[in-house]
Amino acid sequence: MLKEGELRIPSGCAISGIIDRKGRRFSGEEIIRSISLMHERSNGLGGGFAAYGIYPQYKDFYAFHIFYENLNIKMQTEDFIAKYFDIENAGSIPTKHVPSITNKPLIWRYFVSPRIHMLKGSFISDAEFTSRCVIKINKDYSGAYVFSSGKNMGTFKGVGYPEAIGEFFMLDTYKAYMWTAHGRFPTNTPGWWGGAHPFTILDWSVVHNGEISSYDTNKRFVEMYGYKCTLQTDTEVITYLFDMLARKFSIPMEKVIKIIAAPFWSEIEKENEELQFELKSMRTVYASALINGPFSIILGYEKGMIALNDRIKLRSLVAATKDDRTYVASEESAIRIICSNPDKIWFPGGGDPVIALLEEGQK
Amino acid sequence: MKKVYAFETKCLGCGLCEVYCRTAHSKFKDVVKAHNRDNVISAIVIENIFRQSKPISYFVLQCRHCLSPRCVKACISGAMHKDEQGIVHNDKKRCVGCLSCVSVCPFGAIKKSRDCKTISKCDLCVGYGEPLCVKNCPNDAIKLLDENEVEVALK
Amino acid sequence: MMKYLIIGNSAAGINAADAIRMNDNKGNIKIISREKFRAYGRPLISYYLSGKVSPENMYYRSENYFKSKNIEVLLNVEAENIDLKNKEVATIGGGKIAYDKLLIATGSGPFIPHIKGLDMCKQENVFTFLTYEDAIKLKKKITKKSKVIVAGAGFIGLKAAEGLFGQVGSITVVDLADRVMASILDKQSADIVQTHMEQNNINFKLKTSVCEIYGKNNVSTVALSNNEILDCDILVIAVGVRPNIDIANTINLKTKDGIIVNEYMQTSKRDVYAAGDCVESLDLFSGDSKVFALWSSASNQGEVAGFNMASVEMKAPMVFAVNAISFFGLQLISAGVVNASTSNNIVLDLVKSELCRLNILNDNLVGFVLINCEQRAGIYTALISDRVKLSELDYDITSRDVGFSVYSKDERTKKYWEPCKR
Amino acid sequence: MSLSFDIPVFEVVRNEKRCIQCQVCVRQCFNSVHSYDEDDNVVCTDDIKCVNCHRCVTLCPTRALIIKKYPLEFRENTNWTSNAIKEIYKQSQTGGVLLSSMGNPKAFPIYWDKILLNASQVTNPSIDPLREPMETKIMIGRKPEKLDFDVKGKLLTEMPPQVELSTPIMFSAMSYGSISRNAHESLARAATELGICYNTGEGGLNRDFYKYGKNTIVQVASGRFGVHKEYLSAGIAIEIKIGQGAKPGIGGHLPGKKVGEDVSATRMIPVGSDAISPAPHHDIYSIEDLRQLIFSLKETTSYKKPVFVKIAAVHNAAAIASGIVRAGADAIVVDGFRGGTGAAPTRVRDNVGIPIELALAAIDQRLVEEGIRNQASLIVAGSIRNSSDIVKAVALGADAVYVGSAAVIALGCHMCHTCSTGKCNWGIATQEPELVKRLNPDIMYKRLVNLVSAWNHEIQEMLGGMGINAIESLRGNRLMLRGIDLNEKELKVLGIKYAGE
Repeated sequence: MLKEGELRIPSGCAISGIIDRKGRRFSGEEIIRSISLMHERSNGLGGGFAAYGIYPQYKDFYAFHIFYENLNIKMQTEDFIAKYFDIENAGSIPTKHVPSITNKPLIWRYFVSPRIHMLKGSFISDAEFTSRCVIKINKDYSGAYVFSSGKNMGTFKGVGYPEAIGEFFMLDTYKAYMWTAHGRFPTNTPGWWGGAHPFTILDWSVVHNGEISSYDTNKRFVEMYGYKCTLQTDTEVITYLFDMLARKFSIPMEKVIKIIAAPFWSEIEKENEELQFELKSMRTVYASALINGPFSIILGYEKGMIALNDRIKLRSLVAATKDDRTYVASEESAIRIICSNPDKIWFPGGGDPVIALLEEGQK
Repeated sequence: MKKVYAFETKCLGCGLCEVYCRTAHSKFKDVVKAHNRDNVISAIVIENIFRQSKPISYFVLQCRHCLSPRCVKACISGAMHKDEQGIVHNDKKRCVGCLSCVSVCPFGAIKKSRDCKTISKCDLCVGYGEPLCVKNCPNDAIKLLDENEVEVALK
Repeated sequence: MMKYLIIGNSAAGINAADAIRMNDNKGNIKIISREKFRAYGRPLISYYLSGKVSPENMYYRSENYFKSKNIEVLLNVEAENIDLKNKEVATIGGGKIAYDKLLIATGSGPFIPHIKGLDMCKQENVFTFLTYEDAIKLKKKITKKSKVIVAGAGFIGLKAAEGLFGQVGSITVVDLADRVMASILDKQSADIVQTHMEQNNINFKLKTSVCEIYGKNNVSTVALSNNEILDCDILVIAVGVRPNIDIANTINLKTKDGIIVNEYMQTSKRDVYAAGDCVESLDLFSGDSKVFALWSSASNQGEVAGFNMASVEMKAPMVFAVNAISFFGLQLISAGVVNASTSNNIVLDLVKSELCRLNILNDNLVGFVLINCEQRAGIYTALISDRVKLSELDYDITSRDVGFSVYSKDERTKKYWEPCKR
Repeated sequence: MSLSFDIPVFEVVRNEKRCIQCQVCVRQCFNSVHSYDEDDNVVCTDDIKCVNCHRCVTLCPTRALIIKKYPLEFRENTNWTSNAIKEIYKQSQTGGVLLSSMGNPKAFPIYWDKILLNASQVTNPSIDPLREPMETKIMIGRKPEKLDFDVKGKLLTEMPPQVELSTPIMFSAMSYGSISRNAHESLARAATELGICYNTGEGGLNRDFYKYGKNTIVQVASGRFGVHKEYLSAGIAIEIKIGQGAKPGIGGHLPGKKVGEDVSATRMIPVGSDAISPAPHHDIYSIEDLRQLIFSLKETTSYKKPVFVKIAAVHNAAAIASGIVRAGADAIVVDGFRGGTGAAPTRVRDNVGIPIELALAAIDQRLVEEGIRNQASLIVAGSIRNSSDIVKAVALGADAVYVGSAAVIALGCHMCHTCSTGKCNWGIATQEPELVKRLNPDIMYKRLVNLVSAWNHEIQEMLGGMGINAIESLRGNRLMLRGIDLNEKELKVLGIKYAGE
């Protein structure tokens, strides 16, 4: 059977996210409770979490989380990493035995920074350099897979129900100001750890529920700009799109949203001339970045969290606020179980983002 | 009043209007029978417009239903008459085929019947709905228009 | 409310009544007729004679037509004289009918030549052929063996001959002229007509005339001026018509052969109009005033008179003869000048008895004769009546069969599209 | 030559029982196949003149006519087919190059028919275009590498000119001269009503049609007929025609007899003179020359008009296309070997060029690999027959398609392949006033509108089925395609998987 990345597998999902906009950190216990409530939305073939603010002591290093299939590939990959990065710290990620979790790969963590001389003479940023290296490993080092590469954040995922994955990685011991989670319902998969969600590149993480119908169009587009969609998953390409548009092209996030869930032409025509021209230009130039088909996503990045539905809201998404916290989830109950009395709860419209960012100076 | 108008720039001279005119006015409603078993003739004249003996254009001509029809004045039997709506009719029962109407029609739009006992002219297919020449013209060259539509068409 | 009185119940009178009603839907309109029949198509009498038209189809208007138009028709009423001062018409029998506007549309009657031995009052087998009554009487009298002499090879004489065909023993048409219908046909055309009629057993004695009639109460033989003696069971006198102007003479209207009218059909007396066969009209070509006995021009004049009587000004067009006739399936249309020395264009096909003769004078078509090729005759007629300059047409009318396409594109478009008032 | 070996190709069968001698066929056949015999009151036929255009059959009011293949056979021979023999008869009689019209009729594979589309089931919903918005609008033109915004979020990048199409369909280049004025008018009016574009072809643009400029693409071809500053500015875009799918490497020839006064004025050549377009542009012998022409045209029109470059689909089309993008074209047009023509040498039409499906896939792939696919639009042409062809083309990577043959078929073309004779009985490929009249633009433009609207509906249905509500999300979305009856190599070139994979 082909594994994730060798074929494209459609899947349904549950997603959930919590952020404390003041930057106060809290353990993974709440997010596990939230995602586990939506047990029926996943089928045990994938679960995962992204946590922001968990490595304050290493906040200036890129934290690589890597799955290895064997020691041999681990050695090869580490050679590569050592060549291009200074490794501040390395070790296996602590896990706990959970009966339902089987077939686990080697799971390693490295805190690294790009070697300065490698950057010299090239006009690329350290982030771009790091991103290229991550893509290279994932593309060329068969059996190794970097599944998290941001700073002061980490992704934890695997094959299993999300609550089991959370227990396996002992997420109750981590403290983050923002958590996102994903429970997966693939229709057909051998269950490869790398294929679980969230998908991340640098500090961009995406959890996604849906099956986008524009996948190949989006993929071909990002691949023109140096990305390589090794997983063939929606989440991967969505993450790359955000990374490319927001980081690489420096497009303001609110514009990125208007590209990814572009307004209909008929709506654009209702706007004033200047805005019309801007929206038209964005749709024209980034036509291939429009994500089509059903999706609800939670994008996490250093600044916070953005939840977004497709233009005609073909997937459920609920949002709520309580004090300094913002919650988003596939189902209202998944919010209420951890926040029984929100200040506000609403159903974002298709293409209307829920933007919950850290308040100024809280990073 | 609505009349049939033919557009010279559109007319192909194909003759289908005549075929359907004959059929409309035959006791047989089938095209083949109307032609092979009935000697009714069409009320349409198709003219060629020549340039150096080559037809370059065509137009069809039907009774114009004049305001003051000469044919009615000339009719010796009272068969030709103008009705309340302004449609000029020929009452075949009373027509004797003397061709007085033919002799004065300035459009040459009245034809004698094959047996010379009566004449044939456009009755706007009153009673058949849309005139069949209009309905069957393959190029929309024939139209049923009222005065206002004529104004529009001429612009 | 206006009182309109019309003397005469044929083409001119009825068209006048229609025109009055079109313009005055309240006025009182009366038509008086000395005939006992409802208005009928006078030229239909030969069709009646032959049996091609049944009595019920003789009528020019349907039975309830006049009622529906609120026009009163008085049959068997003959005007005797007119009181111009009191605006009254006295009728035979002592009636008086008041009018505000009077139309004299008395038509024409037969011209009876002086023939030795002719006594129309006594001789029961001598007929004229102008009225329905004439036709009914004639039809009653004929037998399968009758030897019929028709005096006059004009329109009426020939139609009478055709009407009698097949119902009598023999028919002989006598005329002083060298050809049939001399007034409207040239020799060549006349010969085609004559030949065609001869093929249908009509005999012709031309360049001669009936000069004596034998038989007191019944004509038995006639003598021709060429000394021929012919047996005769029926004699039809059809040598011509003349306007009925007796009533006009009672009030001293200006007359010549017919009543003189202006282009509004007004006579020399106030509020008295005249129209139809009883008036003189202006000849389109010569401008001369003369009598035209033409159904369509009577209708036209009646209409013009009607308009003017109803105080809507309208002018009568100048007149030229247009005749459409058929004999035994030979279709003939003749118009305008056919005999004058004009430039003629003749297309002749003797096998099919087809003839197309166009008489062109200067740049105008002035007359034509069409035999068996009359389909677009009206276009020629229009070229004559509109005095169209032939050089301005799209093609030479002598070069091919004429069509509406003869007009230049602009002219054609104008005629076709402009709300047509012709 | 006294003896002709000509054999009728078609047989006209007249049902005498149904023929009413109305002579509609006689009057309508410009090839004089039908004639009326007055003596016997019958309508006769001369089979050898029949081109099977169906005009008579269509207009016959009693359905008395059928056109059949002429039953005369040669002895069976799979190598020396009757066509091969007849062509030799013809060439040995005339000594000339064989000419043909319309597109390549040979039995080469039609890849559109070997590609199948996807639809959503369960895991994601299909979208009902009757209930939900379904966008088919696209923008043709050069796209900047990226958009820049200032700190306040205001757009800084200047946008190159774009052609906005309500649906990704345009009418192919067909010159006034090769097609009639009425055909041209129908295309122009339909394009205007539909919010798409038609293309002047290389015959210039009659001033009467300048009013349709917003929906007109003006072509500049090797003959440069009718090209002047006003013309270039009259349309919404300019197309440089390098090649044509039906006759790659060959110029064009409009016979003098088709150059009447109007055509002459429009083309700026004398009445009655042959209009010969050279095989190459004599100012383009290489890619850098093309760049110069592109930029002279842009200069002339103040950089307000996108410049398209049209090439025939030939073996190394991908590399050429890459060069064209780099030369500054706003859009590349690729015309496949089945593309139609008014007249082309038969051998060229039938043997030169490659299928558009393969060329398109190769070009799109190449441009993606080079990272320049988003810079220019890609338009394909060459026998797009229906809406599913369009959907497949877009999924293979096209931005839009040109339809030529389909458009003329909508106008009444019955594919008799005799455009070059100028005797088109349907008033399309002719300049005979009597024939031109037969194409009534009032009727025919509506047929074009109907066709494109119908296709647009079908495109929307198929998009919805795939769970897509904007056509740009289909472009290059080859995952939506699967091949059938294709070998490994073909699948590889097309960049698609086999059905079931």
